[in-house]
This record gives sequence, C-alpha cells and structure tokens, in this order.
Amino acid sequence: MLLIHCPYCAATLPELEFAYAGEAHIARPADPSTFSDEQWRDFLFIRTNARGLHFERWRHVHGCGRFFNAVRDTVSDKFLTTYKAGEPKPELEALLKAAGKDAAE
Amino acid sequence: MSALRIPGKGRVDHAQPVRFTFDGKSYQGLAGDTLASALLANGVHLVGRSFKYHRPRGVVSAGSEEPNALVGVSRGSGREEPNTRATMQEVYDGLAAVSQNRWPCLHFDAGAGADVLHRLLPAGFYYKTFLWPKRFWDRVYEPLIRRAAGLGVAPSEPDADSYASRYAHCDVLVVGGGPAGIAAALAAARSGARVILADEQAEIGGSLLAETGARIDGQPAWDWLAAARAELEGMANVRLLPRTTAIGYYHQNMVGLAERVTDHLAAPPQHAPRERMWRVRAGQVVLAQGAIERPLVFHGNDRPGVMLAGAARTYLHRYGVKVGERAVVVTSHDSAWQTAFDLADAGVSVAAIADVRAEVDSALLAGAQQRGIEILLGHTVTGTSGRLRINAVTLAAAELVATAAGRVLRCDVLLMSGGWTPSLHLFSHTQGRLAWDEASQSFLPGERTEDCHIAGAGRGLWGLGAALADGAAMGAAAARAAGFSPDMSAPTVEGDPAGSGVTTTELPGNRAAHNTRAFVDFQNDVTAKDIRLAVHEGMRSIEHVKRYTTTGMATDQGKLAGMNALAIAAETLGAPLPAVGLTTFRPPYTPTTFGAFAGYHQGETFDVTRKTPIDPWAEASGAVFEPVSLWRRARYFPKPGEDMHAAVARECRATRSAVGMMDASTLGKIEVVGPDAAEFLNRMYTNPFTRLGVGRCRYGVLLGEDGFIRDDGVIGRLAADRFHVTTTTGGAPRVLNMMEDYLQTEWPDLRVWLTSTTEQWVTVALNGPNARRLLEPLVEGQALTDEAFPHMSVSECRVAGFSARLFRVSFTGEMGFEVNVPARHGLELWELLAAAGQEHGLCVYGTEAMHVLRAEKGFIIVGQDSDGTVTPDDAGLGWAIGRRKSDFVGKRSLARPDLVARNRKQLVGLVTHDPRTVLEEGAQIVEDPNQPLPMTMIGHVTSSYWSEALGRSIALALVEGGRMRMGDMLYLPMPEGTHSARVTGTVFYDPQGERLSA
Amino acid sequence: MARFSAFSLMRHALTGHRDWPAQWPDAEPKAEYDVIVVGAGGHGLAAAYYLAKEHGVTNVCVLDKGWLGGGNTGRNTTIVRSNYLYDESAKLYDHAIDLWDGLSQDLNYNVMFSQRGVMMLAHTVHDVQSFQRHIHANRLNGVDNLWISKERAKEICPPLNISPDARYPVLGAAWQQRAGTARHDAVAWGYARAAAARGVDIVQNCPVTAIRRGPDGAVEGVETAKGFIKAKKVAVSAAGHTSVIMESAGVRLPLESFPLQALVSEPVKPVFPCVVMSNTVHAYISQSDKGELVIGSGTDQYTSYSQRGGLPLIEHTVAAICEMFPVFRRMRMLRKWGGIVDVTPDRSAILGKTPVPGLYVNCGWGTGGFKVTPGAGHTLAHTVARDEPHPLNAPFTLERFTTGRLIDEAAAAAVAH
Amino acid sequence: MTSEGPVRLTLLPEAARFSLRVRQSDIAAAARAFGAALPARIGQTASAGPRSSLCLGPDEWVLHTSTDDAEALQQAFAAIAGAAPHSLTDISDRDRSILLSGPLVEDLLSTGCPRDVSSIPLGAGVRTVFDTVQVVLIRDGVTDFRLEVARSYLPHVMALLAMANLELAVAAG
Ligand SMILES: Cc1cc2nc3c(=O)[nH]c(=O)nc-3n(C[C@H](O)[C@H](O)[C@H](O)COP(=O)(O)OP(=O)(O)OC[C@H]3O[C@@H](n4cnc5c(N)ncnc54)[C@H](O)[C@@H]3O)c2cc1C
Ligand SMILES: NC(=O)c1ccc[n+]([C@@H]2O[C@H](COP(=O)([O-])OP(=O)(O)OC[C@H]3O[C@@H](n4cnc5c(N)ncnc54)[C@H](O)[C@@H]3O)[C@@H](O)[C@H]2O)c1
Ligand SMILES: Cc1cc2nc3c(=O)[nH]c(=O)nc-3n(C[C@H](O)[C@H](O)[C@H](O)COP(=O)(O)O)c2cc1C
Ligand SMILES: [Zn+2]
Repeated sequence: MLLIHCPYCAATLPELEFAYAGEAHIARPADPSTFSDEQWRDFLFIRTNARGLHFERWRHVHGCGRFFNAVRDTVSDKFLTTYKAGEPKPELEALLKAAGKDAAE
Repeated sequence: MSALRIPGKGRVDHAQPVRFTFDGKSYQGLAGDTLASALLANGVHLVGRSFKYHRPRGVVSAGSEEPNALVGVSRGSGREEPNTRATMQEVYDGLAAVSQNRWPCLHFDAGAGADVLHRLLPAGFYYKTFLWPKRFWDRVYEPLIRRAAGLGVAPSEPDADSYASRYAHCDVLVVGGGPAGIAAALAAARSGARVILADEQAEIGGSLLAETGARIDGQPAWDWLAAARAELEGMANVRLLPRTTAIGYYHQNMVGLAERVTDHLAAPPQHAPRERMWRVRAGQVVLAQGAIERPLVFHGNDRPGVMLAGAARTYLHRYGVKVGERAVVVTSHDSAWQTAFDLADAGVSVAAIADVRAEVDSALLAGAQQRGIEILLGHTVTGTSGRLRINAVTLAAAELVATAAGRVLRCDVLLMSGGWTPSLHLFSHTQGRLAWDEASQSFLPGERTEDCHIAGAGRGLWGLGAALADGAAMGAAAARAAGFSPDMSAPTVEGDPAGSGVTTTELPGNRAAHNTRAFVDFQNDVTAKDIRLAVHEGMRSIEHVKRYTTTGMATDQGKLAGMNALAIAAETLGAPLPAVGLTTFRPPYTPTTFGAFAGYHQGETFDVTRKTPIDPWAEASGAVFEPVSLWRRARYFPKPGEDMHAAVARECRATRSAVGMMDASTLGKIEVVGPDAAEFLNRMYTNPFTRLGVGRCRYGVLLGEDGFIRDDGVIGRLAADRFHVTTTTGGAPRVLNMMEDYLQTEWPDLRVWLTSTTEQWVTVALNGPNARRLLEPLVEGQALTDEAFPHMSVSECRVAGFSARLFRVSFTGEMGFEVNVPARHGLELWELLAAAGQEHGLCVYGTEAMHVLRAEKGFIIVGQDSDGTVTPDDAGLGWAIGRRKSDFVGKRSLARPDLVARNRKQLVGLVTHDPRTVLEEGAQIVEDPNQPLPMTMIGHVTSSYWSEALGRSIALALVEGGRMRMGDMLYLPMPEGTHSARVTGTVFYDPQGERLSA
Repeated sequence: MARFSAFSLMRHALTGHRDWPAQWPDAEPKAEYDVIVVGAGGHGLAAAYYLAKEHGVTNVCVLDKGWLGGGNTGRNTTIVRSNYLYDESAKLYDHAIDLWDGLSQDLNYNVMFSQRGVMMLAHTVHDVQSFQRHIHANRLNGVDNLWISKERAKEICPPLNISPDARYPVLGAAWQQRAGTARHDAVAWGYARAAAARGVDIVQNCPVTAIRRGPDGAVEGVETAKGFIKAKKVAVSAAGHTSVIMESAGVRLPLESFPLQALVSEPVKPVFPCVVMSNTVHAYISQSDKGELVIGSGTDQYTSYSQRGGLPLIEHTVAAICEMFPVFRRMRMLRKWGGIVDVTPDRSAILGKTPVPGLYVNCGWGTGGFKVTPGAGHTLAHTVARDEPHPLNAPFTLERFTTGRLIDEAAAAAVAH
Repeated sequence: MTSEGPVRLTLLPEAARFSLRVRQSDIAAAARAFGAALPARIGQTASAGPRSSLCLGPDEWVLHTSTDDAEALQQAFAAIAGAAPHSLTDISDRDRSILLSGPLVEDLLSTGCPRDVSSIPLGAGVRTVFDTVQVVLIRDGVTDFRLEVARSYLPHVMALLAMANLELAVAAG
C-alpha cells in the first residue's frame, strides 16, 4: 500500500484514500470535432505506459476529493512529487537531482 | 518424567505439566514447550514423512524454518488445520496432533514405495512420462499423481474462529526480538520514539533464550533479558508483540504482522480473535531477524535424529531437553562445538566432533579435550543408518574418503552445522539488493530501497556483543532518522560465544554421485543430484533449477535449502555464487492463515450491504430481495402461495389498473449547483439542458468519451442554478467521479459544484391511474393537475407534511410521481401512503415488476439492454442527442467509422410466434436456424418477460441492422428447440402514451 | 532431441540420469536471422516452434531479457478455457484448446493439460443474464459451456458454500468441461525444447533495447545487450514490456501495464477437482497437481513494472475465497507474487501486423493470455511467415481502436480470465 | 444502540448538516453569511453558537447547526447567492453521526481506519475511510471522536465497531 502526498491536504496519507486516475497531461481538445479519427484514437487510448518516471493523476477521493498530478517511478513505485491539477509539468532533471540527494543522505 | 528432560532446566514451567496427544498416543509436556520440544523430551524424533518419497523425517530445527516436523492439529470440529510446524506450536492441555502424508501409519507407510522407485522419479520425471497412451492422462496418470500429492488434509468444516486486523503507526518498527532487536528497541524507545517490537516466538529474546553462559552488563544473560523486557513493557510508547511474525515488507515501510493470539491457549477467551493482522506503517524499520543455521549436505542427512546443532542447543537451554543420549556433531562452524560442550556438560555422551575444517581455534580443541570428546578434523560424513531413527554415522577423513572405509560411530542424534545464513527475507521483499560477501561467504544487505536498518546476525555479525552493539546503533540511527535524539550506549558482554566457520557445498562422500542421496530440500525431497541433473538438462538459471526440482518451493520456502541449492548449482555451472544468485524471496515470511488476511471480512461483514429506510417494511412484508451493486432491493412481494411469476403478474396488474408503489431510494442523486450548472450538464449529457425550464425535468443520457452509454437518469431543474440529477443505482459513484473529473480537470472555470445526495432522500414511486388521486390530498403547495404539473415536472412542496421534492415522471408508462422526502421521514411517508392507498387499490411492487412494466414501454435498463458497446442510436435513443450541440462527452466518438456502420446492433422488440413462449434472456438470434455450427449470430435477447397487460410474452433484443428488419421473422435455436419471433418496435404497450395523464 | 518416454526414463535410471542432454542449448546470437521473436514467454516460444514446424522457417531466434518463461507464463494461475462471448474470441480461444489437447504428445513434453472443468459462479440476476448470453452464444459457436444449478455445482465441487444466506449466494454456474489447467513452466520448457530441436536459437539474458528501422521504414533488426542482430522480420511478444519496445520502433500502443497478483497455499490432499471462478466476489481458485490451492487476485489500481503488489488487494482476494470456501480459512498462504500484465482499452489482444513493415506484435492479453498460448503462437507464426493475418487473428488488429470496432468482452459482461 | 466493550458508542440524533462549496474569492462573504469562520486549512474547524464548520477540501466545508437554525442558515446563504456564487446543499439526512468515547477509542478506530488517528489534533476533522466506507472523523476530545457516515453504511460500520469493541474488551480485561 502506497503512501501518497496530497498537495491540497498537504499531508501524506494511505493509498486507501486515493483513486488512481490514469496518465496525466492528456488534455481534452477544445473542439474534438476537428480531430481526425487517428488523433481522436490517440486521445482516447494511446498511453505512454512509461517504464520509469510517469506523469499520472490521482484523486484523493476519500479525502479532499481533488484530482491532482504525480510523478512516480513505475519500476520502484516511488513518488518523486505530487502537484496540483493545472500546475505545469515539473522539470524531471531537477526532481531526479533532488531525489538523488535525498537518497545519499 | 523422561530421562531426556533435565529437571529444573530451561524456561519451561516444570511445575505445570500438560498432556497432549500425538497420533492418538498421550504424552506429557511442560507449559512453555513447543510440540517439538515436548516430543523430543519424550524421545520421539520421527514426526512425519517427506512429500515425494515418504521418507521418515524428524525435527531438524527449533524455529519457523522447520521443513520436516509438520503435523495436523485439531481443537475439534471447525478447528482443524494441516501442516502446522511442531517447532512453533506451543503445547497446551488437550492439544491433539497427528502425523501427515502417511498411510496406514507413520511407522509403516505404504507411500514409501516411492522411495524404492526413486531411481525412476528424479527431478522433473513427470514432464518426461505419462505421455502415452494419451487418453490415460485424464483417467489414470493424473488421478494417480493427484492422489499422491499434498501433505496434510484440508479442513472439512467451516472455521469456527474469528480473525482481527489493526492499522498501527510508529516511528520505529523492530522486527526480531533477539539481542539486536531488543537493543534497537531500547535505544529507540528511550529517545521517546513510538516503537513496535515484534517477534514470531512465544517469548521475546531470540537467541538469548538459549544463552546461559554469557553475562551482559555484569548480569547473567537471562537477568538482563528480564530487565530489558520489563523496561520495554513499562514504556507507554512501546508495543511488544510476541507470537507475531512480520510476514511481508511492502511499499513505503508498510509491514504486515500476523499475531497468533489464542493458538497457545487451552481455553481461549470468548470474543478473542484467533489471529490478528497488523498493518504497520513505520517511519523507520529495524530488521533484526537473526540468522538461520545451514544444514550439511551428505548421504543420509535426512534421517530422524539428524538435526541442526543450534536447534539442539536451543532444546537444551530453553526447554531443558536433551535431544538424545549419544550425539555426534558434524560441522563446518565453531557454533556447533559450543553445542557439543553444552550437551556434554548436561550429561549427554558426545561421541565425536567431526569438523570439515583441518584447523580450528585452539580454545575449542581444549574444550573438547577437557570434556573427553573425540575430535576429528578434516572429516566428512559418508553415510548414516537407522530406519526410523539414526543409529550410526560413518565418518571419514576427507582426503581419504575414496579409499578408506571410514569409522562407524553409534549415535542416536547427529548434530550438524553448515554455518549461518543471515535472514534477509523481509529486506528482499523491498527489492533491496543483496551483496555477496566473500569473507563470510554469504549475502548481506546491499543497497536499500526503503528506510530500513539491518542489525545483528541478520547482517552477518556474529556474537552477542556485536549483536547488542549493532542493535543499539541501528535502533539509535532509526530513531534519529525519525527525528529523535537517542543516546547510543551498548551493553557490555562477557563470555560471548562468538565464532566463525566456513561454508561447504555437498560434503565429499564415498559413493558415486548419482548414487548419493544427499538431501538439500528435505520437505520436497530434492537431492544434490537432482540439482545437478537440472543444470545438465539446460536449467542454467537458478530460477529454472528451483522450478524444475522444486527446491525451495516447500512450506519452509527454502529457509534451509536455499544457500545449499545455490552452492551446488553454482558449482555444477562452474560459475561464482553471486553470478548465479538466489531465487526471489516473497511474502509471507512463514505460511499465514487465510483467516488472518481476511480479518473481519467474513459472513455479514464480508461486504457492505446497503439498505434503504424502507427495507425493514419490505422485510416484514415478506419481500424477496436481490443484490444490486451494494444495495439490497426488494424484488417482489409474494403473497402466501405465490411464486415470483404470480406475484409479479399481480403487482403489474395492480399498477396498470389502480396504483403501484415502489421504493426507488437506491437511485443515485447528485445535486448540481452553481451559475454554470446548466452549461455543465449540457456538456456532460447528450441532451440539451441550457433551456430546460425551472420546474421541468428531462431524461438524460450519459456517454463515456468512447461514445458508449454509461448511465441515464432524470434531471430536474429546481432553480436557475440548481439541478437534481438522478443516476442508476449501481452507477451513482461512477457518475459522480466522472463529473468531478471533467469539472476539476477539464472545465475548472465553470462555477458549479456537485454533492452526492443519494441518501439524503427517500424516493417513493407511485405509478398508475390512481396515483394522482392517492397523492393529491397529501400534497401542499403544488397543484397536481396536468396544467399545473404536467408530465416531466418537478416541484419543491410538502407531502404529508414533510418537505418534499416531487417529480412527475414515469418509468411504467402510467401516470407517475416520485416523492422525495428527507430520509428520516421516509418510512413514515411510506406507511402513510400504504395505508391511504388501500382505498385506491394500492399494491407495492418490486424491481421485477418494475422491469416488466418498463419493458412493456420499451424503456431500457442501462447494463441490461445496453452494455459497454451500445451507442444511444443503437439503443433507440438517438432522439436524446442534442443535434445542435457542438460538443458533449462522447460526441466525437459517435462519428468513428464503426459507430456509424450500417449493420450495428440496434434495439428492437421481439414477439414470439407462440405468445406463451417467454424467451430466455441471453438467447442468441439467427437468420437461418438450419445452418451448421458455428452459426452466424446476429443478436441476442436483452430483456424478456411475460406481459400481464398484453397477455403474451414480450422481448427486447439487440439485432444487427434491427430497425431495418421490422416484421421479419428471426430464430432462436435453443437446446430444447428453435423458437421463432417477429421483429417489432420496442414499445409494446400504449404506444401513443395516452396513459401518462389518464 | 532425445525423446521422452517412460521407457527412456527407465533407461536413464540405469545410468543414474547422468546423460540427459540439455533440453535446449544455451545459444549465443548469430549476426542475422530470418525472424527474431522478442520475448521467450509461452507465446513467443510457441510462435517460434510453429514457424519452424508449420512454415519451415527455422532460422529463428527467440530473445529474452531474463530466463525463458520467467514472465507471466511462469507466474500465472494456469486457467485455460474458451467460453468467451464474442465470436472472434471464442474461435481463437477454442482453437487454442484444440491445440492444448494433444500438445504434450506434439511437443513430447508433458504439459499436464488437465481438462478438469471450469466453473464460473453466478451470484446476481445480472450474472445469470450475462452467463446465459455466454452459454447460448458458445453453444451456437460449438463451444461447450453449460448452465448448472447450484446443487450440481456443489456436487462437482463439494467444499463450495452454496448457502442462500451467504452475502453473495450462489445462484448457479456456467460450466465448461473441456476447460481446465496446464503446468505453466512445462509449457514454456516444452515449446523451448521442441523449437530448439527444430533449429531455433533461444538466447536468454539478452534484453532487446530497441528495434532498428531502415530508411524505407522497414524493420532491419534489433539492438540488444549483446549487440545488433539483423532480421527482416521481428515479432514482439513481450507481454507487460511490449509498449517500451514498440515505442523504440515508433509504434505507440494502447497499452497500460499493471501488477497482477497470485498466491498459493500450503499443499494439501485433493479437496476439490475443478477450477472455480467468481467475478462478483473477485476470486478464482484451483488446486494444482501438487496440492497447493492456486488463487488469482486482481490488478492494483496503478501502473507498475515492479512485479509487486499491495496487501489490501490480497486481503480482499483471500476474504473472497473464504466466502466461497469457508472451510479454507485455516489454510495458510505459502507464497504470493506479482506479474506485469499489459491491458488494452477493450481487454482484448492485439495480434498481427503493425504499421511498420516487418514488425509484428502480440500483446494485450492482460490477465488472461496463458490459455491462448498455443493459439496465439500458432496464428502469430502464420502471420509472420506469410505477412498476412490468420483468419483467427484478423479481428485483433490495432486499427480497431481507430474505427471503434472493439472486442470488448469486459464491457459486455465484466468477465475476466 | 448498545455495544459491549471499553468504548461507548452512541448514535446521535439527526441534526442540521450542510455541504458548502464556495470559491476562494467568496469565502469571506460566505463566512459572513454563516456567522462564523470558514477555516482555510483542510481539517480545521471553527464555531460560533450552534454553528460550526469543518474544512474538508480547498473549496468545501461541512456546516453543522441545530435543527431550529437550519432555515435561518439557508436564508442567510440565499441572500448572498448573487454576489458570492456557491452551493449550499442540505445533507442533514444523508449522514448519521456516531459518538465514540473511551480510553481505547484510538485502538478501536484503528481496526478500520488506515490513518494515524492519534495524529488528529483535538478539534480537527478529516474525511477518510473506515474499512471500505468513506467517513468523516472529528476529534472532540482526547478520548472522544465523532464519526459521520452515510446512512446505509451505518450498519456495516457499527457491526465492525461492535465486533472490535468486544475484542478490545478481551484485551483490556
Ligand atoms: C498473476 C497472474 C495470473 C494469471 N492468470 C492467468 C490465467 O489463469 N489464465 C490465463 O489464461 N492467463 C493468466 N494470466 C495471463 C498470462 O500469464 C499471460 O497473458 C501470458 O502468460 C502471456 O504470455 P506471453 O508469452 O505473452 O508473455 P510472458 O510470459 O510475460 O513473456 C514475455 C517475455 O518477454 C520478455 N521480455 C520483456 N521485455 C523484453 C526485452 N526488452 N527484451 C527481451 N525480452 C523481453 C520477458 O522477459 C518475458 O519472458 C495471468 C497473469 C498473471 C500475472
Ligand atoms: N555463534 C554464531 O556464529 C552465531 C550465529 C548466528 C547467531 N548467533 C547469535 O545470535 C545472536 C544474534 O542476535 P540477533 O538479535 O541478530 O538474532 P537472534 O537470532 O537472536 O534474533 C532474531 C529474532 O528474530 C525473530 N524473527 C526472525 N524473523 C522474524 C519475522 N519475520 N517476524 C518476527 N520475528 C522474526 C526470531 O524469532 C528471533 O527471535 C547473537 O547472540 C549471536 O551470538 C551466533
Ligand atoms: C501455478 C503455480 C503454482 C505454484 N506453486 C508454488 C509452490 O508450490 N511453491 C512455491 O514456493 N511457489 C509456487 N509458485 C510460485 C513461484 O514460486 C513463483 O513465486 C512465481 O513463479 C513467480 O516468480 P517469482 O516469485 O520468482 O517472481 C507457483 C506458481 C504458479 C504460477
Ligand atoms: Zn487531499
């Protein structure tokens, strides 16, 4: 069972309060009718399925109810960071550096 | 008292004898004994038979790593269990144990025939044979294999005990209560950290429980132990958990602990759970699991009476039991010398110590000489004898093994030690790396992935002083990392029985390798030559070796076998050990009952059962219920003598002719509020909502972004900025989650908020020509005429004095109302309506009648008439799509090539040729019933009922190009014969909708 | 290849089993092959075997990043059945059952295919409707699957709890007699041995790091830990890892990889003979020939390549088993583990050609592809050899995600495995 | 409601309860209408007279008041609807409250709640789960908690609490 930091509650809490919500930063197009069948397929179905750092969404469903984003390593299952919905993608380099520094301590 | 029990010795209570039985025979043990120590005290070594060859086997260890001494234990009906380790089961008065995997009895086992045939049954033999004749596999071979399989017998009665679970949080969790663990717990606890200390043994103390010689901080070890335990017990920030096994180490320092609460008690208190699963979330973890002694691999090393030297020492000091009268020790490690000394001092005749090493510490030699024990350095074992218990061992000098005959020494126990393997099982669960240590020839903890610290023998530190010092240091480090300021003083030790040793693979013998039966995995009967065979057959990965030979796959999970198997495989491959590597350690650390995992989830509390406030009334009225998602709903209300068919027919008749009442409270409800509420619904649902008037409602269809129907419901506008949205019973949480998702992440600019109100309201549906007559007198603040309150209206008013949300809607085709009142008043309203309804012919109906009534009108049930592949158009709901809307969830998908294909399955009505034939739901439809298999199916029946109103059967079906087949005859080939049916529209009853206001 | 039989076993017994040859040689890769199969799971090995056996293509290499059979083939609960709803699925899975029956003899390796029957329990009215739909469709497709009463279910499986007071009472079951289990490891080993005997190279501990395409876009070969290996045809059959490999060829797939857990109990004497599955209480169970109860759990909610899984899910699964079998509560869990399953949006596989010439893919079997191992391998071999779909795998295209022509068993019935 | 064991379990009578949703910019207006503070930090509570608020999300509060006061509260909010758009939804009947008190209350709660309940400060509240059920847990005192749960889940939660309470009685006794 993971421990997840909710950026809204500012607390690190048990996975049982959270629901996974798939890959992050896949915005619904403003006007889907302009999308070709292929573009629409990509929006609907194609996922990065990263082996390593993965941008993903969670919902603190049994808490504040908010959807938020996270960067998690899908090999170790460790979170590098979580951030509020709407905030920009964090810089991976910086995150990795920070994580590396922590591990060395 | 048996001569093997030393009066007054050990930690058992000599004043408290207990009686137990083994294979029906009664024995005496002492409080504090395990079943194994008590049997050994009675001179019983033979306790079981091995898995494959049914060889006689005895106790080899004194802990949870035991592979041989597995027994069935019973406390009576519903309390029987197989495969209990005798070394872990504490004795209590009345304990009944039986041996396993033998027939007719332990001493004479017909299954041992397999041992005679062992040459035909090498590793993996079953992959090579039983191939011909092919049909023999099902009928002869497999049944034979199955009969031979298994160890104990599964329980035959439902478990009579209960199980519990608990979450716990601490700063420092210490796993293992040996000297290292105790020192760690003390260091952390004294700094104020919240500490949990768990040990799988009955008593906390670990190897200290068998340590009588050393002194700690100037006191005898046991006095220090008592003081340390008392100190820990006295601290409010410490929880001590004996009889508690850390079974698995999960993500982010979550550790599962299985506590055995009552298995040691003769009379467990009422309401005490048998076991409890602790799910501990620790800031820091200290793993002080100690080390497990390695057996030696030699021909005949599996006879009863051959046991680990450290275990013999534990039986002596902790339980006051001599494991035999005449011992021989064979070892590659100093620690077994200490055992020999202690046994000799206790009066056991120790015939010899054979050490595979050519040189050992002079102090050990002196100790042996002093006690008159013969010393045989550079020696090996070439064989043992004795059918059900060892009676002699043959020893030979290693260099001369091929030529010299060796010496036969009589003995009744052979104590072996191949050194010690640090226990890193839990560490490995975290996917922490193991690092090979050349010096100690063992794997030690390498790179960590979690906040954990490994202490004591668990990281290869030998000796009491080292364990205590390391424990204190690791406990302090953990506390510091958790934010405390520990001090780091470690106790001092005198008389530390530290030692060293070498590791070996198979000991040199004097027989041809293929004739040597040197066991590596005792339980699964895997020998050294099996491992070599596997390698020769191309199983070059240790994982292949494991799976091909089954070494390490028995109930001890290779705790004894792992390193020996690896060493032999590596030698055969000609590769260094670390390059070959160990197999993966997986939870649980020791086998753990299903009950402990299930915890409170059994019977009534297995899963939530949601009931509406009307449920007690329905139950009292004899309703038959059905589960719908987590809810239970009344399906029908049979009168005496009625079956479902009769009851449903009556409920339908009454509803169509007078008035029917149904509890619709389980329908999901979402309050959608805010200035942009209408715009939000407009984007979510296929239907247009912006121009829906206040006081009006509309049927809405919700799609997934893939264009398929997800849910439907009626949506009422209570105010410009407030909607009451209903969903299907099962769909409520999903729909709310989906709406929140769009709202929060796609359209955060919309000023609208969602609140689940499913349970705020009790919903009573009234349908039928008398519905208005029944309701009218009870309603205040809203006229119910067609003009004032037409079909598809909603109003906030009072009903029977309660504030209410009243809907005029119909899922039956009759004039219908749905009254929502605050849940606390629901039952009162229901009873009031039931009473007032008498004069109007009111009948209460359940979900089954509801299904029939709506099917007569062609209304779909999402999930029954549609599944996740059905579009609104397929379901005949094309009209519900707001054509002028530029977008809504799922709209783009509706234009995908396959969703506009001509031949999609469409919902149609079916009327059978014979009106009395009610088709089976799920029946498949074909055009040509005479075609051969496989037939081309063009659709299936989704709903099918007897229609009381029409006096015939009706059905709905999804049929390819269905709407272009109106009037066509289609066929339904069933096992009992083919039915024919004609395609019709979906509305069977009152197609003009005249009854809505009748 | 030394033939296996009771006779050869006896002969080798006389010599102490000292001269059995390796079942498959540990090959080093050559510079070039006609076909490279990425992934030595059951599917990849079967494809190689059928390429050699049925299409005469023997210059084939199967590459695996670890030990063969160490992926999901080596960690699944071994259920084999074919009672799927849609024609496309039923036909492919039933083709697999036909191949299973006789596979031991074909491979000269006992894969212990045991047609002990699979029972799927219905607990709700909705289950009943959905099972009936399956049963009727199966019947007209020539696939055996019967509705049985709960009393009959109890007769077949005596420890089953059919009390009407259960939280999820058993209302009846669907019963496929031809379904059953097979010995997972033996399937990989049997295919490996038989493929190797026909000249296929099996290279272990050799991860494929990328797929190389030529200027014309067509496949040229694969980059591996042991260097570049040339091949005009590459078939990727790497289950949970497929997306990562295909991405390197510029093909993005609709896949997500989740941890799926399973567990076994301590071994006991035979207590029930068949496979029992329940989708409503979320658990399935069988007893292996060795005596352990083999129990399947679910997927964790998040994607992962860690081959681990959380405790809550296992707790739920075990509780569900104890609801179905209250007599098992005192049984003990011996070991639990995880695999990485690759899941498509419609829970059906992708099997066939890709937009890249010479590149073929077999993936998306998710939680249920062991049963189709012979069928997937067989039809994949056909597709690779002829560069065209086999009639049975033709519907399992990548294009269906563009057109919307999904094969969504789960949506139709919420049925797994 | 009776349950044997060291923790006293009391089902509280229905009282007025509202879910309030309002944007950051309009909190001040909402607080004025409410007549008490709307704490900004998730988990915090505030109260004035019969009215109290608990912040459950960045824009979400649960408001409690006496049944008599419910109508007045609704009117006060209705008055600001134009200026400060918000959602005030009556959930008085949706949830029930259980009072748990006794020295072993934290142990009892930790049979089902995965949070570290001992870390919930006095006067704070959180939305979390008990077993599989979503609940709101409010700490009224060192050994007193209130647990709010949707009506139909109440029997399940109560059954578990009662079972665990009996078990605690064994341990305590
Ligand atoms: C717990 C569990 C239970 C299951 N239960 C069932 C069941 O009861 N019935 C059923 O039908 N199915 C079941 N399945 C699913 C089934 O196991 C799989 O669908 C099936 O085994 C897939 O076989 P495969 O050969 O495609 O994949 P795998 O056996 O996973 O083989 C893929 C191979 O590719 C290799 N590979 C990956 N990346 C690379 C690379 N870069 N280079 C080289 N090699 C690589 C891997 O090492 C692996 O050996 C279960 C799965 C799991 C995890
Ligand atoms: N003479 C030698 O060479 C030799 C070898 C090994 C150990 N030792 C002695 O052992 C001591 C080492 O102390 P230590 O504290 O490291 O080890 P220990 O063996 O004293 O204690 C380990 C404890 O961990 C418990 N344990 C293991 N796994 C567990 C689990 N999963 N859950 C719960 N409990 C678990 C065991 O029951 C045991 O009580 C020293 O006194 C040392 O002299 C000596
Ligand atoms: C059908 C089946 C039966 C198994 N039976 C056993 C068993 O009896 N004993 C055992 O230790 N492991 C058993 N395993 C589990 C394997 O040991 C191993 O956990 C699994 O193959 C996953 O590999 P890993 O744990 O090395 O990652 C079994 C696995 C399967 C798929
Ligand atoms: Zn939160």
